[in-house]
Amino acid sequence: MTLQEFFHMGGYAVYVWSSYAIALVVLVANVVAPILQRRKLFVQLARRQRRERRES
Amino acid sequence: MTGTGAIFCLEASGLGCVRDDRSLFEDLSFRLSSGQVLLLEGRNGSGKTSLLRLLCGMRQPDAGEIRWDGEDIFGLGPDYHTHIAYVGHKDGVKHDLTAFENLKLARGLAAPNLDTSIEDALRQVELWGFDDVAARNLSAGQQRRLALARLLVTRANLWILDEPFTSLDSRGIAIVETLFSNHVAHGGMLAVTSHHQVQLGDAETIRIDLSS
Amino acid sequence: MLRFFHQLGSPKHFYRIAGRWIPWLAAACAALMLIGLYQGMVVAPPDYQQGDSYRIMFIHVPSAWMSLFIYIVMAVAGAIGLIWHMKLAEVIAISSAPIGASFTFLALVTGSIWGKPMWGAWWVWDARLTSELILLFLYLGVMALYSAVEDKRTAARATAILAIVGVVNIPIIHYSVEWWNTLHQGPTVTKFGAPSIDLRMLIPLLVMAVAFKLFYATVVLMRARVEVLQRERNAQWVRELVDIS
Amino acid sequence: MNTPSLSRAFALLLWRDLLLAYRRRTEMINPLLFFVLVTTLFPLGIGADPALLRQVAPGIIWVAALLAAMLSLDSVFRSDFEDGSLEQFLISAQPLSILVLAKVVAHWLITGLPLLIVAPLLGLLLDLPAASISTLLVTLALGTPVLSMIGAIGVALTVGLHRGGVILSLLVLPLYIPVLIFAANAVESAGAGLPIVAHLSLLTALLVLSTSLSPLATAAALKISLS
Repeated sequence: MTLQEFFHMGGYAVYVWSSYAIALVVLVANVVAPILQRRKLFVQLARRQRRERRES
Repeated sequence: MTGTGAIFCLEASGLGCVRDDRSLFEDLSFRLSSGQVLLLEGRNGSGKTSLLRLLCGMRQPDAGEIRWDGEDIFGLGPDYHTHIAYVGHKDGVKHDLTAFENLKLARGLAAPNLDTSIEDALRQVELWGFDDVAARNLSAGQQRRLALARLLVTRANLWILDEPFTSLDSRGIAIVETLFSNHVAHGGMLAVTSHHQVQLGDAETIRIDLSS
Repeated sequence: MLRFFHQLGSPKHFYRIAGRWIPWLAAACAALMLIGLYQGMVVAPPDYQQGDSYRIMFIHVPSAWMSLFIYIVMAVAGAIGLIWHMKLAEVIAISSAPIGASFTFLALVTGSIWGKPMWGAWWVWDARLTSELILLFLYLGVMALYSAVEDKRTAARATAILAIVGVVNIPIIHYSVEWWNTLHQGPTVTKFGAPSIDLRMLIPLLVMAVAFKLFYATVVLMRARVEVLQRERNAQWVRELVDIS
Repeated sequence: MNTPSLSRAFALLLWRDLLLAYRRRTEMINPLLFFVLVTTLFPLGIGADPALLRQVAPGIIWVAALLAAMLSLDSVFRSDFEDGSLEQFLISAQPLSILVLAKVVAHWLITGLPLLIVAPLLGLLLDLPAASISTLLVTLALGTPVLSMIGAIGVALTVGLHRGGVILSLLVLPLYIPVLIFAANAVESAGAGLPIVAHLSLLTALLVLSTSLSPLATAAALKISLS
C-alpha cells in the first residue's frame, strides 16, 4: 500500500478525497464558529463594561 | 359582578419579569382579595403591562409565583381563567361582528353571568341601540366601552384592565368608574393600570409603583 | 445526584464544568477519529464491487446517523426545557441545531458524491438521501424560527415545539419516502447501504460513529457556553469573567 | 357553578368564524383562483401533450392544492392576533386546544373544502380519467384537513412575527410531504386501475393523528408566541 496507491484510491481519488475535504471543512467550521462567536461576545461585553465604568 | 359573597384571594410572591433581558421588576409581592383594587402606576415601559399579563397567566414569571386561593395559577389553567376577565390595549373586538354578536361570543367563551343579559350589559355602557351595528362603525370610545361591556357578561371575580380609560370621553369615564365601584362593592377584585386618577370611592386600594 | 443536576442547572456552574470537560472530549474525539480513519482508509480492504469508492462510507454513514441522533437530542432537550423550564436544556437544544444541520448537509453531499461513480448521477432520488434532504429542511426551519423571534427565551420555547412536532413527523416522512421510493424506483432498486460488512470495514465505521458523537458533545458544549454567556451577560459572574479576560 | 359547556364554546367559535368568512365571502374565492391558476401554469410549462399531462396530472393538482391550502393558512390567527381576540382565547374558561380545533375546522370548511368544488374541473383540464377524478376528490377530502391541522401549528409559531409568512412555508411544507405522497399516488394508481385502499387508509391515519395531536401543539405554540 504505497503512498501513491493510497492517494490513487483505486481510481476513485476524486470522489473519496473530495468527500473527505468537504467533511474536513464542515467539521473545522463547526469547531471554529463557537470560538469566533465567543471572542466577538467578549469584545462586545468588554467595550460595554468599559463604557459603563466611564459613565459611573 | 358576583355578589355571591365568596372571598377570593390573588397572591403574588417574589415576582420577577425579564423582557429582552432587561429586568423589569424583581421580588414583587402583594395580596389582593375580594373588594380590593390593585392600582399599578409607573412610567411607560416600567413593566405594567407585563405584570398584568403575568396575572392573566399569559406569561410565565421569570421568578416567583402567583397563587389564586393558594393554588398556582399555571396549575389551574382554565379553572383560574373562569375567575378572571382581561381587557388589554387591544379591545379584542371583532370589527365584522355587531356589538351584540361580540358580547354573545365573549359570554360563550367564559363562565356566563346569568343574571346580566347582553342587553343589560349594553345598557350599562350606554351602547344599547348600537347592538346591531358592526363594531367597525363604532367610534374608538364606543369600541372601548364594548370591550369593557365584556366584563359584565361574564362571572369573573377579578377584572384585569390595562389602561381601561384610553379613548373614553368624560361621560365614558364616569360610566366605567361606576361599573368598577359597583364591581368592587359587590366583592369583585380589580387590577388596573391607568395614568388617569381612578376615583373608586372608598374601595380599598393597593398601590404599586413600578418605576421606583 | 439531585444536587449535581441542580448545580448543573445554574449557568455559572455549567459554564465552569463544561469548560473542564471540553478539552478531554476533544482529545478523545481526535484520537478516535484518527484511529478510525487509519483503519478505514489504510487497513480495510477494497470492496470487490465498489473498489475504494466505498471508503466515503466512513464519513457518510456516521454523519447520517448523527443527523438523526442530534435532531432527537434537540427535541428531547427542547421538551425538557419546555416542561421543567430548565434554561440549560433550552441552551443545549438550540446549540445542537446548527451542528445537526451540518451533519445532515455533510451526509447529503458525501452521499451524492458516493452515488456518482455507482450510478453516474450527482443526485439520486434514493429513499435515504431524500429523507436526509427533508431532514435538512426541518433543521433549517428550526434555525430560521429561532433567528426570527427576537426574545431569545420565547424563541427557544417556540423552536422546542417545532422540534417536537418535527421528531414526531420524522418516522412518518421516512416511511412515506421509503414507500414512494419503492413505487417509483421499480426494478433498479439498488441497495444503497454499505457493502457486505467485512469486520475490517465494520470496526472503523463504528469507531468513526463514536468519534462523531464525541465531536458533537465537544462542539455542543462549546456553543452552549457561548449561549450561556450571551444570556447571562448582565450577571455578575459574566462581568467578572469579561474583566479578567 | 355550572361549568361553561365545552361543546357550546366549540360550536360558538365555529359559528363565529363561518359568519366572519360569510361576511367577507368574496375573499373565499382567492384560494380557489390560486388553485386553478397554478394548475394551468404547469401545462404551459410542460407542454400540452395529453399523455404526458395525464401522467403528471395527479402530482400537479395535489401540489397546487397543497400550496393553495398553505397560502390561506395565514388567515387562521392573523386577524384575531391583530384585534386582540387571540388574547381572549388564551384566557378563556375553555381549554385552548378545543378553541384551536374549532378555528382549524372552520378554516378547513372555508378554504380546504371548496378546493373539492374546483378539483374535477382541473381534472378535466389535465385530461384525468373518471376513476382518477373521483379518487382525487376522496384524497382531497381526507388530505386537506390534515393540511389545515399541521399548518395551524406553523401559523401559531409564526403569528407573532411581522414577516411570519416566509418562514411559515419552510416550517410547514416538509410536514406536508407524507400527505402529498400518499394522495398523489392514490390518484395515479386509481387511474391505472390499481387498488387504492392502502393509500386511503394511510391518509385516514394521518387525518386521525393530526386531528388528535396538532391542536395540542398549536395551543402550546400560541401560548408561547403570545407570551
